[in-house]
This record gives sequence, structure tokens and C-alpha cells, in this order.
Amino acid sequence: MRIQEHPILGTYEKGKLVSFTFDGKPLEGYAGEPIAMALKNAGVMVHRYTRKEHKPRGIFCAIGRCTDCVMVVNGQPNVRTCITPLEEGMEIRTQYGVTAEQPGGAAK
Amino acid sequence: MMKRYDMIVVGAGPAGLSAAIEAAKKGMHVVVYDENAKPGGQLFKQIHKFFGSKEHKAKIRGFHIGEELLAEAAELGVEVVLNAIVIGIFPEKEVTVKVEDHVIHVKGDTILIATGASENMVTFPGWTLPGVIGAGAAQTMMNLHGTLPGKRVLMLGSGNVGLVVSFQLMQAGCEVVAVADAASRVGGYGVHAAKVARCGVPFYLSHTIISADGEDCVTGVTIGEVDKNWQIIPGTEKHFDVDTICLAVGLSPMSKLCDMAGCAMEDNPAKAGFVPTVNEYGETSVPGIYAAGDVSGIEEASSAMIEGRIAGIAAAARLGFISEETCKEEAAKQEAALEGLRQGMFAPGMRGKQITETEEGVEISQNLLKHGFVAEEEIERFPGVTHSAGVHPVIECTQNIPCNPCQDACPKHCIRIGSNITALPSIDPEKKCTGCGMCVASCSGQAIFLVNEDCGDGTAEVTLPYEFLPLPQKGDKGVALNRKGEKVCAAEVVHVRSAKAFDHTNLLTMKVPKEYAMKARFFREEETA
Amino acid sequence: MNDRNRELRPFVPQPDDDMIVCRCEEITKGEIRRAVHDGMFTLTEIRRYLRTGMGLCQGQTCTKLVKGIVSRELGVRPNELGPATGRAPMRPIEMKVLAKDKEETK
Amino acid sequence: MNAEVIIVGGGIIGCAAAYNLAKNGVSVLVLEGSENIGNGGSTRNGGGVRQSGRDPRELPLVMYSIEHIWPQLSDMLDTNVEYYQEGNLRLGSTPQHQKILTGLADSAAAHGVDVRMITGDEARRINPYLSEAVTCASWCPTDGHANPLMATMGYYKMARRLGAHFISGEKVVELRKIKGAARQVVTASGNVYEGDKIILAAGYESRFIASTVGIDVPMQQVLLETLVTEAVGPMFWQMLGTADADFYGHQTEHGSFVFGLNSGLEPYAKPGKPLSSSIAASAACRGIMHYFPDLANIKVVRTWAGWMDACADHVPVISKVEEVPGLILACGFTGHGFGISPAVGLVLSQLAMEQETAVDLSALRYDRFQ
Repeated sequence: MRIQEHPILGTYEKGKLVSFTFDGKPLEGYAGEPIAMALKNAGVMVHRYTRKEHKPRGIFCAIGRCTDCVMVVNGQPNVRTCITPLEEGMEIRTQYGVTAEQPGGAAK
Repeated sequence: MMKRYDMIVVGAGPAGLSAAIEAAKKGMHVVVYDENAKPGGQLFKQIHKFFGSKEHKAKIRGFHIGEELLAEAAELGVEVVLNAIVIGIFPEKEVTVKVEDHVIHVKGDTILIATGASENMVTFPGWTLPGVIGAGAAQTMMNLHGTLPGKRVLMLGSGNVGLVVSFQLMQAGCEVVAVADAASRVGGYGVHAAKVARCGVPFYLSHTIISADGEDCVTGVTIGEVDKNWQIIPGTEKHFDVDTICLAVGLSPMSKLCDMAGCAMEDNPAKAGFVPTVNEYGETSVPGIYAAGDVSGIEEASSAMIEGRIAGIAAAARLGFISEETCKEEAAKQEAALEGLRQGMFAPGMRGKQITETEEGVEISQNLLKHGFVAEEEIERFPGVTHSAGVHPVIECTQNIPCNPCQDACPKHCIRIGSNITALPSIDPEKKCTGCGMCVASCSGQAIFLVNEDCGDGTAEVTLPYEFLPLPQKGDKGVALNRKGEKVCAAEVVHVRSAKAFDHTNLLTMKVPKEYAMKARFFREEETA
Repeated sequence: MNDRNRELRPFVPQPDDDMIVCRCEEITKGEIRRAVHDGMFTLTEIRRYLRTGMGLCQGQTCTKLVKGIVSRELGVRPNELGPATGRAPMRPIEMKVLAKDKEETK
Repeated sequence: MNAEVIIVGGGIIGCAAAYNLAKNGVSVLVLEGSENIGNGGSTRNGGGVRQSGRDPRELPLVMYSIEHIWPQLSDMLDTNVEYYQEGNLRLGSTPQHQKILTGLADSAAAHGVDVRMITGDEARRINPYLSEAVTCASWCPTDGHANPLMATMGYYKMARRLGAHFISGEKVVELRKIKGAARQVVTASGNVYEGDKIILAAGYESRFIASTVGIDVPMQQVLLETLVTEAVGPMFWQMLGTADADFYGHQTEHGSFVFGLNSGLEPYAKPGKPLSSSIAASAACRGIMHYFPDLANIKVVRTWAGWMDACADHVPVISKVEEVPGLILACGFTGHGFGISPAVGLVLSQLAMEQETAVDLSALRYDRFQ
């Protein structure tokens, strides 16, 4: 959920409204904001499922350190979405394990 | 030929920028690298007013301090390179940096490592679920990206970070269901705890998280009380429906780069972790490599700025930009300022010590340490709490912390702290309060209230600092909450003052029955009042 | 001096042994405790043997947690364990970026 | 403290020897100078288990290891050592490379190792990720790789379980003879340990320790550098090398790539703590991407450096020292000790137990330099 107005910070500077896809579904966010923020504001919590135990992970540190928020971005796996700026037309996918492979075998 | 600078600074936070500024002032050619898209380190997430005195930029909000430092650095010609990841420090003070899509090699005649800290974490079943986040993550989401971390949040950790972020969460519009901490006492400043508690947030000390619940993301959390051996006491479990669990369990120096650079390191619990050993100028065992800020020991941003300045001065002397004498003189001034900050109950040297009385000999509020607020029966013993006819300040500042803006804020000199910056503020009964409210807005701890205990018509007026939206309007009716955040009586807003000088701290004056003058400390709009 | 054959308290399974400690490599508390009993007495050895702290986050999240578990298992203070060495790159860097480190490749 | 055999050095050689001795009921004490087991080249190498490109004097050791030990090692050590025998490709892209590789292949073939020259296209059929730049390669299908960290810690773990005694942070500075035989080991902390046999497997340090009983092994300390990437899905299992030797390595079971680097400046590294150079990883990345363009987006997460003990003639000394009875040398592995370490551990135990060795060691004697 976006904060419309903040008592100390006022309103936030935003980039252009752009569209992107998450697992094929069209979503919108602001250009330049971290991908993770656009997803969070769209209600997406799970960024990936781990390799060994297939457990869900999402945003944890939000500053690019913990690497829990990695996803498949434009076919590239292990992209830290909390520090990668959103661009128009990006294809974001839930990551399963450490590769770009999707369940059912469709890679990239 | 490899590019060479007089000083390479790693990290554009408060320590790094301050060092760069000081070095550039002396004529040094300085570059600052920071991996983030925005400079300022954590300053840009710190939207509260800073403690300290004028020289420590007290009562200025963190992000404004960041803006000031950046402007000063730019003016002095410091090159600040963002999105620049320092890959490593190699022999001969060679630094490799990822810039855009390539790697550059640069050398520094001096290097300042100011990489800051990383957050500690705790484990509990479910701690890897989406919705469990670091307190830093919450700050980043809210204060940089305008994104709510969640709707209902449990905060684990009652240190300053946990308290400040709890307050920020509420400012952003989240509900904080509780602050829990395994320690038996609130770890952060009492004033930070009090401003959270009076909003109705319960504190659970000696409590820890038993589990985070949820399948794909957090839907709830169970906490429980721990015994002396940190084991859960059966039957003390409490469940909260939350979508977010925020972890604020301390920071550790992020010192890997120092280790790589060959600096002698020590694991020092007093500095909260693995740090380079440094001399009084912040110089490590490798001549010409300095460390400042959290990387050399966890403290506040205010201390980091001074440590940075000292390192900048020392580096200038090392390279002959200033004389040894000038260096000693200027460093001594900064040292004195730093010493000023390292006083009081929360000084680095006090870690782990149990304090029972203030420097003035007043018994500490145990309720504040156990529940986050000063109990009614405790508040009267503090020197800032006095009674007189008409409007007067009530200063609920009960711990010795290095902070004195209230003393300067009062144009009538009603408030006295004296030369000892950690002294509790007291009220000069000879001086007359005009009710201007400058003290209320100046208090970084939001611990000052203006009270008119008897307006003559059976009511009292309480003026309190208010930093939430929507801002209540004159005539709004609601309830007054006490220090614990419980509804105590009906209240009506009689005055709301906002001024540039107050810097977003609004002064809300509410009218309450006069017997609640010393109880009512927060206002809440309420339909059912 | 670190005698690797000194007597440790016997290994007793704990209820939270299956809890993940290293988030990247999904290493559990029980695996770490087991490794200590198998002679991995230093953080470096635990890393080499279990890969804790060797994942994408480069140990930034779990190092302190692992240290706590190992020190409790060994019955020593955490700061007696010593650190894991700092190594370049400080953050993960793509090969194609590392490869471009010459002026003329800019 | 006394033991039948004292081993100086807790690297993979020392740990493997300790394992074999302990298994035979011999009391063993291992003294490691650093804080960590496996701190030298043991955990800082590319993990190759190669016959190709190996000096003929070392071949019997590696062939014995591949035939008798590596395939069983995970079971023996109750540790997954991640041994893969999926072949070794040594890559080339120029006529000069072709010449180098052909020379190596011919020499190996002459010693009974199946190494053949293949074309770029044949190489790409074996490893489809190879770029068009590859025009030739040598191919040894029986080579492979294993995980050096797991193998080293596995030997340590199992030796310890079998009763071998290990002490780390105990730096040996001197050997002492008692009545004509090497029996005592003196450490920097002043402790004296005594044993019937002393196995000296302390890398380059062995040179200084051996000199205290009047023996010199001509060695040089040379830097080794390695890089590791993030884990990705499985791509290929061969061990890789190049004609230029600018990188070598493999993809691990975990999914990360481990590559040994070579900037050419390694022999000139300053003594002291081994430090990664600022250029080696970049140079290796260029080399790797030239042959494997698909790895361009993979992130490097770590680099590290270590010392190797480069012997004057590039093969180790694995030998009894008759003039100093009781002393057994195992040093000078010159950066390729890992692949042969299982057999070396075995023969060292046999030397210590006065048994016939499984492999003829006469070409690796200490007195060959005289």
C-alpha cells in the first residue's frame, strides 16, 4: 500500500507510471522505484521459493544485502528486486530455486 | 596511469560525508563512493529530530542533516559517486569500484572506510516467511519509497531503532500491535518509548517471538515470556494477528572491508562486534587507512559525523595539508564534542550496567524500563515536572541523555540544563512561561508538554507535540490518552499550531477535565467518544 | 591453541534443530550443531563444511547467528571464535562487469 | 603429548595420512599451525582430479586415486566429496594452443592415459556452452573433479572420529633428533611433542622445519587465486582448463563455479598473508567469457588467495629421509596435490608403518636434487 501523504515527508517524488508483468499478469508501478516496492504495493509478498525446502521468501532487508528478494527479471535469475529500478515492460517472474526455470519446464 | 586521490571515502553516510567535507576544506582532492542510489547512508531514513546540542545538529531531522552534508560536500568540490560498489581494497591503497557496467581501479593516499553497520537478526520458527523484515527495511520502504511495510506490525526490539521505527510506522499509517523485547528493560531512550506507549502500543519486556505464523506470508505472531535462562514460560503465550514482524535487535559493524584491507581487527563487545582497532584519530593499524562511524563501533549518527571529521582532519595532517599543531587543536575540539555525546546513561561505557538513579540522585522510573512509560506516581519526582498557576512547561525527561535544545528554545529562559549536557532539565520558577511552545517543538524526545492545570472553568489545557496525519482541527472531539495509551477522559481540541520553526511538529492543545491535567498526554479522534 | 579432541557436552537433539539459520544456503541449526561435534570448531571450518555464509548474501545475515550457535556448542564466548575473513568482491559482481576493468574497455 | 606418528600440517595431505593411520589403529597427532584445518592450498584450489597435463612422475598416484579411492571416498568419509568423473577439457583457440595441447596429449598417451585431441566442434558436442572461439581441445574422459573443501574436511572429520588427535593454532618451528632419530616436534608456544615417526606436510613451511634437521627441499612460495560464483542451475560437469592456463575449474554440485586464476604475477606476490590481486579475477573473467559467453551474467561472490609450495621440478617430495630416520616428507605439491591426495595419504601411512607402498615413490625422493 502506498503512503499518500506523510506527516513529516509530505508527498513522495514518483517516476512515470509504467506497466510491467508479474508471472504474466499486468501490473503498474512507478519507473525508477525498486521492483520490490512496485510488487509490494500490488500486494505481492512471495518473490521466490527456495531450492532445498521450497519455502517462500520475500523482502527482508530491502537494501540489497540479504538477497532474499531475488526474482527472475527479463529472464535473468537472482536479480535483487529491492535495489533494481523498475522499467516499462519488465517481465518479472517468481523464482524457483536458483534458476530462471519455471514449474512445468518453461524456462525464461 | 591509475587515478589517484588524496582521500578515497567508502560510504556516503554521516561519517563518510563529514570526513570528506573536513578533508576537502583543507584542500584535499576527495572522492566518495557509495553503493546506494541515494547518498546519506541511514540519515535519509531518519525522519526524527536528533538529540545532542547545537554543534551536534540537535533538533534537526536526520534527512535534513543529510541534505546539509551533501550540499556542503558539493560546494567544497567533493566528488560523490553513487551506485558505486567498492569491490575491494588491495595493497598500496588501491581500490576497485564497480561503476555502471565496469570496474575502475583508483588509488588513495589515504582511505576512509565508513561502511556503517548491518542489522542483527534473530531466529524463530517462521522467521524466513515473507512479512518478517528488518527494521531498516521498514524504514527504507516507508521513508524512501512511500510504501507501507504492512497494516499491522509487531516490533521485536526496544532499543532506539525499534522505538524510533515503531513511531515511524505509526506516522506512516501502520498499526503497531506491540513492542516486544527479550531483555527485561527497554533498551532505548525512555522518551522514545514514552511517545510510542502513549499512542497505545503495549510493551512486552522479557518476551520473545515463539513463532511467526502463516503459509506463504506472515498472518500472525505468537510471543511468550522468557525466564532467566531465556526459556519460554508455559502459559505466557500471546497471539497477535499481524501481517508484518519487524526485527530491531541491534546492529553490527560492517567491517569486512577493513579486514580485507589488512587492518588489525578485534572482536569487541563494547563496540558491538568485529571492528578495526583504531587510534584516537580513527586511524587503523594500516597507516593512512582510517575508519569512522558504525564500522568502528556502533553509536549514533551524531557521533559518526564527529568521528568522520576527526579522521578528515587527521588525514589532512598526514598528507601535509595542515600542520600537526592545527590537527591537534582541531581534533581536540571535535573530541570534546564527541565526549559530550558519550555521556549519560546510554554512553558506550555504560552498556550492560544497571542504573538506579539519575546523576541528580532521582530514582529512575522502573515503569519506564518495564512498560515504556513513566507511571503517574513516578513522574512528580523529576525536576522538569513542576506545578504553577497558568500555562507552564512539564518536561517528562527522566533519564540523563546528552541533549539540550529545550534550554535554548525557550525565549524566556524558563528551562535550565546548565553546562552539563546530560543533566535533567529543570524549570526556573522565577521566569514566566508565555506558552509559545518552542520548547515542545524543540524536544527531540517529544517529552515536553505545556499544561494549564486550571483554566478556571473546571478544565485544564494540555499542549502536546503531534506528528500524525490527519491533523486534528480546532473543535474536534475525541479522547485523551494517558502515558500508557489508555483512554482516560473526553477531550476537545482547542488549538492546533503549525509553524515553520516547529519543523512539522504540530502543537495540539486539548481541553480536558482539570483532574486529568497531569494524566492526559495524547489525543485521539474518536467517533465513540 | 585449539585442541580438537577436547570433550564437548554430548550432542542432544533440540526441538528447533530444523530451523533455518543460513537463509541463502538453507542450513539448519541442527546441521551446524552436528558439524561442531564433527570437529568444525571455527567459523571458517563451518563455512567450508556446510557452506553457511557462502551464499549470495556472502554471510551478511547469518554470520553472527552461526557464531552464537557454535560458541554455545563449544562452551566459549562468541568473541573467542574469531571472524570469517573479508574477501573481495564485497558485493556479488557479474563476470561481464568484472571483466571490464581496463581503461580502453570503457 | 606423545603419539606413534606426529603429522605436521593439517591440510588435506596431513588429514588423509591421519585418516589412513588411524584406520590402522596407529595413534596420530596432527599439529596445524593456523587456526583452521585445511587452511592452505587444500581449500584454495580448482578441485581438479586430473591425469591429463600431469607430470609422468605423479601419474601413478593420480591413477591409483582415481581407480581405487575417489569413487569410494564419499562413503569412506561419510561426507559427500562431490566427485564427478566426467572428463577434462583443455581448451585452445590458436595454432599455438593446438601445439601445446597436442604435446600434452601425446605425452599423457605415451604413459597410458586416454587423452586425445579433438576439434572445436567435438568439444562443443561435449560441452554445448563452449563458444565458437574454441578451435581445439584435449579431452581426457576419465578425468574429473571433486570439492576440495568437502574432501579436506571429510578426511579431517573421519580421522578425528577414528581417534586421530588434532590441535590447531600450534605452529611447529623445530624438529629434534633424539639419539639419531627425528622424534621431537617443538612448537612456537614452546610445547614439545614426541613420536616414532614424523610426517612433514606443512606446505612451503616444511622447508624451514626440515632445515632444523639439516634437510632442504628446494621450494618457492607462489600465490594461488580462486574465484567462486553464485549458484546457478547445472550446466556441465567436465573439469576445464586452457592451453594458456589462464583459468581452470568446474561447476560444483551446489551450482556455483569455482575457477582457479592465473595473472602471471603469482610468483612475485609479497610474502605474508596471501592477498588477492586487484587484476587476476578480472583477467580470468575475460578468459572465461571468451570460451563461455553464457557465464557473463553470473555473479562472482568471492575470491580468495593462498600459497602453494612450488617445488623446483614441479612435482612433490614424498619420501622417507633415511639420513634422518623417522622423518617422512610430503611437500612441494606445486598446486596439483589435491587430485592425488587420497593416494598420498595412503602411501604416507604405509611409509610410517614401514609397509610397502601402494605406488612406487622412487621418482619423488627428497634427494633427487643432489
